[in-house]
Amino acid sequence: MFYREAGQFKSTYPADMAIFPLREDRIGIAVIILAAYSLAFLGNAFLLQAVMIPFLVFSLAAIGLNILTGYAGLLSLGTGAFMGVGAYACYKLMTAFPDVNVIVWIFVSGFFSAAIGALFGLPSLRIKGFYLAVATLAAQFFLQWCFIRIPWLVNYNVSGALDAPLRTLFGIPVLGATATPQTRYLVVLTIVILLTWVASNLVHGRIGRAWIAIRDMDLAAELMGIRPLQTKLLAFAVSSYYCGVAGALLVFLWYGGAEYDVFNINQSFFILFMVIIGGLGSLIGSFFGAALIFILPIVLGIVLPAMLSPFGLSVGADVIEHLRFMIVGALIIFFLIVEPHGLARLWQIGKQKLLVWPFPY
Amino acid sequence: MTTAASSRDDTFPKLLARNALVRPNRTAFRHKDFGVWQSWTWAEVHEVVRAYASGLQSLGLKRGGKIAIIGHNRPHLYWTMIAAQWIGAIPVPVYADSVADEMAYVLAHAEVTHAAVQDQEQVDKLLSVAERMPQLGRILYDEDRGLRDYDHSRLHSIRSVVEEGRARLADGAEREKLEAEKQAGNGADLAIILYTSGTTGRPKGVMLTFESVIAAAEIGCDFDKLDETDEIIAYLPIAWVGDHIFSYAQAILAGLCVNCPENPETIAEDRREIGATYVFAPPRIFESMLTLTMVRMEDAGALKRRMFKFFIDHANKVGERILNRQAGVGAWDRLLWHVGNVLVYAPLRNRFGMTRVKVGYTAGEAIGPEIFRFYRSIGVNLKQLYGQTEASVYITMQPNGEIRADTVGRPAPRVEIRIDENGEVLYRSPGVFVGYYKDEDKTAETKTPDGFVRSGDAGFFDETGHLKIIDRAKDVGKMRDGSLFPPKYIENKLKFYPNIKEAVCFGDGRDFVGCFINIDLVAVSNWAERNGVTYASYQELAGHPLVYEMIEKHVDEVNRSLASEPRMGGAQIKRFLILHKELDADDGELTRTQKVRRGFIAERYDPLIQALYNGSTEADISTEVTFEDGRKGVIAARVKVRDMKLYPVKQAAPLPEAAE
Amino acid sequence: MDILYKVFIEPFVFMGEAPDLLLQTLWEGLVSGVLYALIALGFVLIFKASGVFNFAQGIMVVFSALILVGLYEKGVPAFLALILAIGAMLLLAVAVERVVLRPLVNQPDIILFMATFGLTYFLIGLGELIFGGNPKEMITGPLFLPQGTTELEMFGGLVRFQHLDIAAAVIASIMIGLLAVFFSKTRIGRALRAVADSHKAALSVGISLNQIWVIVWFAAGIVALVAGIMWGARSGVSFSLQIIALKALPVLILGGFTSIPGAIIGGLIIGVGEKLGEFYWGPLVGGGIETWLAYVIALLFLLYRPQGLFGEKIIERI
Amino acid sequence: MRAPDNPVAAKGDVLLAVDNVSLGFGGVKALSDVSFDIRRGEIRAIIGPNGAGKTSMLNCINGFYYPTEGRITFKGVKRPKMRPYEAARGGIARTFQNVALFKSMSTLDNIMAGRSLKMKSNFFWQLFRHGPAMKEEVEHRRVVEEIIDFLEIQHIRKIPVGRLPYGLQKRVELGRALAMEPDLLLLDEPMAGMNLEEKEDMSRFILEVNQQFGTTIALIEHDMGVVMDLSDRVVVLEYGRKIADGTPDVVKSDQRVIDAYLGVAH
Repeated sequence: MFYREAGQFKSTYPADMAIFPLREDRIGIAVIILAAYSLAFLGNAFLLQAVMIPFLVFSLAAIGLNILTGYAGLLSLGTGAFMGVGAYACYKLMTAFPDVNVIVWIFVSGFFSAAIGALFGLPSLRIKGFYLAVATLAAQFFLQWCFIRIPWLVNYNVSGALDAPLRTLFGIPVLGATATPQTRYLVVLTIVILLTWVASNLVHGRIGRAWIAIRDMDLAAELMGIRPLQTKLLAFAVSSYYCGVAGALLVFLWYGGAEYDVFNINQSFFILFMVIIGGLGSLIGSFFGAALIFILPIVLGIVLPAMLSPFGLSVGADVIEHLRFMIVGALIIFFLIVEPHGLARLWQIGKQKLLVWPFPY
Repeated sequence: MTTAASSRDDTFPKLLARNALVRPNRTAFRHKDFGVWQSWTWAEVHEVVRAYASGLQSLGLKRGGKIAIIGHNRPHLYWTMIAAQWIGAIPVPVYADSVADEMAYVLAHAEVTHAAVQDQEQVDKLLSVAERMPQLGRILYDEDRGLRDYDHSRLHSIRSVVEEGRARLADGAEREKLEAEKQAGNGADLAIILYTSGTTGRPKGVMLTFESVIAAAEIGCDFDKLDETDEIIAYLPIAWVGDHIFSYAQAILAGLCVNCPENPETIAEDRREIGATYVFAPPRIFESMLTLTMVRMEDAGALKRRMFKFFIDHANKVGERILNRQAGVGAWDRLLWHVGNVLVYAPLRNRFGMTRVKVGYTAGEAIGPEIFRFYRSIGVNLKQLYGQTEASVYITMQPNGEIRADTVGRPAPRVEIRIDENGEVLYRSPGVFVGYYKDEDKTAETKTPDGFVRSGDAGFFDETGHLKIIDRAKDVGKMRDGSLFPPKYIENKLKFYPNIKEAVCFGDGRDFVGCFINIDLVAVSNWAERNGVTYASYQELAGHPLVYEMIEKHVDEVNRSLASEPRMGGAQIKRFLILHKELDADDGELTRTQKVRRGFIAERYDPLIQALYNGSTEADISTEVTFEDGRKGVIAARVKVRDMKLYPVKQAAPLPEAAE
Repeated sequence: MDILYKVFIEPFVFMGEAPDLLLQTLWEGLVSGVLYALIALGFVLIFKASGVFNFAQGIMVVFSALILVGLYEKGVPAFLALILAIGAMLLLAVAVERVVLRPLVNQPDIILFMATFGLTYFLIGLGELIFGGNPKEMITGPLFLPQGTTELEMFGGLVRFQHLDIAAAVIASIMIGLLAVFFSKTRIGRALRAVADSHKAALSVGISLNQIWVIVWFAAGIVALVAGIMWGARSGVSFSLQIIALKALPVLILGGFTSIPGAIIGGLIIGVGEKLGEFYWGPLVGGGIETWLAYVIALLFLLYRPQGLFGEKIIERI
Repeated sequence: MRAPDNPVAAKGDVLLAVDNVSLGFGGVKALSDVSFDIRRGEIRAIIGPNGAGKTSMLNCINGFYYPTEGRITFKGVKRPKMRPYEAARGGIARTFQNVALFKSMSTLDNIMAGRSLKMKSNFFWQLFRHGPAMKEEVEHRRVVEEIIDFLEIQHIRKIPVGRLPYGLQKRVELGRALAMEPDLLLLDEPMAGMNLEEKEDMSRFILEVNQQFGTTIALIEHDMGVVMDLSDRVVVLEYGRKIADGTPDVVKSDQRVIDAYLGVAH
């Protein structure tokens, strides 16, 4: 309906291969980014701290997993652990070299999880599907065990937990107790936008095609000269990089400190839900999935008591918690039935509808 | 106005040189090739064409020589025209889909010595009939695909010819010589020979001078204020005069940009991508777009369908008046139209690729009034025009604010029209042709001594001074009482009803008009379903009393409209019947292009004709038919005849003689 | 050198020096292996018959045990509670078939897999909502599960055999035997095997696919209940059992997703390997390796034999 | 599209030789003692009844299977055991009996994926999709567009191949194989399931590929008319053994072939 693609012709290949070839889409993206930045100044601390920051962090992790599972077709249940590697690496780096800006270390910490991810990706050459998923569980449990058992990782901190020391960017605290939600939000937002742009570049280029080729028809891909091991390992590495950065952001810019337990297997499942519900093989879907899976329980936490209280039902926090589990579980099934390709597909259909409006197809 | 050619720029090569000077960096041509729109600026085109002209010279093309141009709309084929004109040669575009035999006739008749063609397919065609065209020497081709292993002693790729020309032009003297060649041309020279695909007989070569083509182009450009910011998509045959005027003459004159689609299968998409500002399409394209729209909307959800219907109905009510900037549209209606514009009209225009359309034309055949109105009501400035090859297109046009579905408009600027006693339209304008190539007799037949051209069409001016074309002049018969009988005119009126697929009228030399009607199975069966009419076969449906009733209403409306028109009232339909079978090309009742063969039908269904005119209420008929698998069989039926009420004829208005 | 000695020599020396401890470890490994095998069997049943990788199998173990214990705590007699728990499993099977499987038929495997995730969450929420989140004690006496310990003097030491473990091993073995008989001797069992090969074949036996799904999910539910009782009796009924249930995954990998003997042998290997690893090598790295050792064993094994112990060799065709 | 490194050398120069190749799966013998050669620039057909081992033969040639006995010599070098992608790097491309396209990708991306071998820009630039990465992308897009033009599939350029009719999918698959600019092109039943018109188009494309680019082609096809028209030489397999080898005319009149194949199937 809003599209006026008539007259938007392309006379060069770069223009034709642009990620958003239509003007309307470019405007839309610009508006969304602008709105996201202005939220830093309009939204209150609760919104930024409890909703937006975690939403962005999870989106980033979901993009990471989506690269692996959605684009390259490799199922992983070790996301939580790869996030943990990033967080621990970041902690070690910034405490060992406190003079280097923490933003640098956040980006660098991703490389550590990329390396670990690639290592655990090695079996993917020989094993596929659910077998591979179980293999990644090995990574999950082994790494989690490392987080507990290697006190060096937390600088022999007696509590065994990670904490966020005070770190500044341009003199403004971005880490530690004095960093405002607003600052942290802006940092997270910028990092997420940047990395999303990079991910979109990757998946739209030679590498993305190789991933999708391996996913869609691995034998044919190999017979066309795409090297399966390299391609899959690269997917593991890139995916883990994103998860690692997300892990670092999660601990230091959201929680402000955490124990090993945040990187447990439930975190892995949580991210996997986001990817599936959001849509496999779609970057925008990762955001949708994160929004739904993360924000939904928050909303339910607010809505459920309000809904139940008029009936005089006992609404202890635990009951709410249990109901939330049930509803999230049921919704996952519901979404899978209604749209197995995820929210991204709905979004795509919606966009297509607008494009061909008023025609139905 | 920039479009007016100065006295010096009286040929296209000169105009091209002017464009290269005045607007060197504006895009002149685009061609979707290899996935993107390759573009050339006027300066680039000028450079290529100049080199090409020189290359053509080196291949022996001389002043006065002829070069055939065969293929779809490709920049290089258009450039061949200018390059040839540059050195005083005459381009002869030929329909790309003609069979080798037709091509051989045209090329031999035009005595072409060179041919520039699109691809291997055309090369093969030419080579297959080479012995019939002894003068044809060189063949140039645009796409080298598949031609690698051909004997290249007389084959050249256009690009290599351009290269050759470039090499020659490195020499300053050669450049000057070529410049002199360009200057040697003048407006009175023959610019082009366009062969009309005559419905009968061999094609005739219409000779047009630069003066006439440029004059015609000016008429169009000035009328719709075209300029260099306009975009046109060139997809109609380059051998057709319309394309030559719109995509060639006007493009060069106004400096607008010509866009060539990728291939015939991608036209719809390419049209949308470009979003042309100046479009031309025959009625069938508008018709099929509308049909597709309606069919697709059938599949839309109920709510959307209702909304669509509501706004389309609203547009029907006020859209045209809003487009025409007429007064008398209420504020509420206006607001509603603008809401509809956001929800329906603008998106629709976008899907049609008409978002940026400044003016669109349809011509060639009559367009259904409701189709025409539909496009105008959703805000597409669609107009009709009446033109002919012999006039370099323009005879009548519709000025803004006077656009109606049922007329072809007023005489175009600088065109004089008169109508002779048989109703035939004659015209005179600066755009008229010199004559038919090598056919003095035909020329004399068509052109009157005082310079008027017989259009071959019958028509009349209505009370507002707009011309209405009713039929080919030779097809317009006279009834026994002397009143005109224009069969196609009546048939078209009938066929505008979706329920009527074909109509065949009789009346020449008879007392009254009788008519066979073919129902449209899709539309009528749809109607039957909605109205609970059950039927087992086409035959049963066609003979159903309710169907007769419905068709009777349509015929009655046609009669009423005929009665209200000058000189048409005598041709009201007195009796009609609905045929029990569909007219079919396989049975020889239609031509392969789906035109009715009136004579054949009259013979074949003689018993029915008898019944129409002897007053009986029904008649038996059995006809041999060919089934789809080729088997033959006989179907028999009893067909009913209906009598119609005739309306009193309105007094004919005095004919306005040659307006302007 | 020292580390090599500690890894490759010392544990074996220790084994030789104290065979009683070795036997004790082996026995404990065997028992948990049997229980792993039982949980894995649940997976295999469902995967074989419907191609669904049922992630909820673990939670079904907890959920069924919770119902049993929860009902008992509310005063329902033990055996009635047992029957009701079985009934609940049947209900669950029917519900899953109607609400989850039927609408998702013909979807890619990963979608069905994810749906069982949803099911997991739903069951966790439901279980906790009804019975609360606190760990519970499994009823043993009223179900005639033996208590106590027999200590046998062997190899110069005492080896302890808990009666409950013996019972667990016996019951699990009986259960496995029953399933084997069910699969090979009964009409439904044969249909189930047929469905694994071809859905059409199953239809020709005269059982609809939907019925088969209900049956396998019910069977898997009963297997889960038995596993829940046994495991619950050993370490209490709580949702942390779910993690233990995940151990069935490496078992599956070892045994192959579709092989019943594979599940049994895989279970034993994992169970024993894990206990031996923890006891003899665990201290070298600070202990706690039980959480991941099974997966690593499975992973290393997979690299050698990607189709599992009993899986058929995959010949890739194009 | 550029011609491969060795354009039409005289037909007769052996590009690939199969010597006494046998292939077995467990107890089943798919091929036994098959020998033939493929010469540069020719169109070589491999025919035979169902289960004759034709596809197995192709699979051996492009490294998907390794012969249990015998050897395959490609470009004068004995083929070691190799991964299929190495065979691809060596200049062998193929299409598949049951179209093996990347379903979710567009026609354009599928053929672009066929250029993977030739794309070298480094990871760093890929991150930004600018500079050398974009330059390379454009360069290869140009080649791919030539293939699209060649195969006359402009109108489906941006449509996901999963939505295309079968005949067009086959054409896209040919395009993807061509994108590799192979020395040897293996076509596994390129015309299976096509109507007459599609078959004619496909035959034309195969011939043009062979003539324009000098690509050597080995094809499996069931339509005898097509095989006889297209190929320079034909090898006939039955139950994994070679029963005839020669020009179409020779093969057509071979009694064993008539008995084994033509007589039964047609």
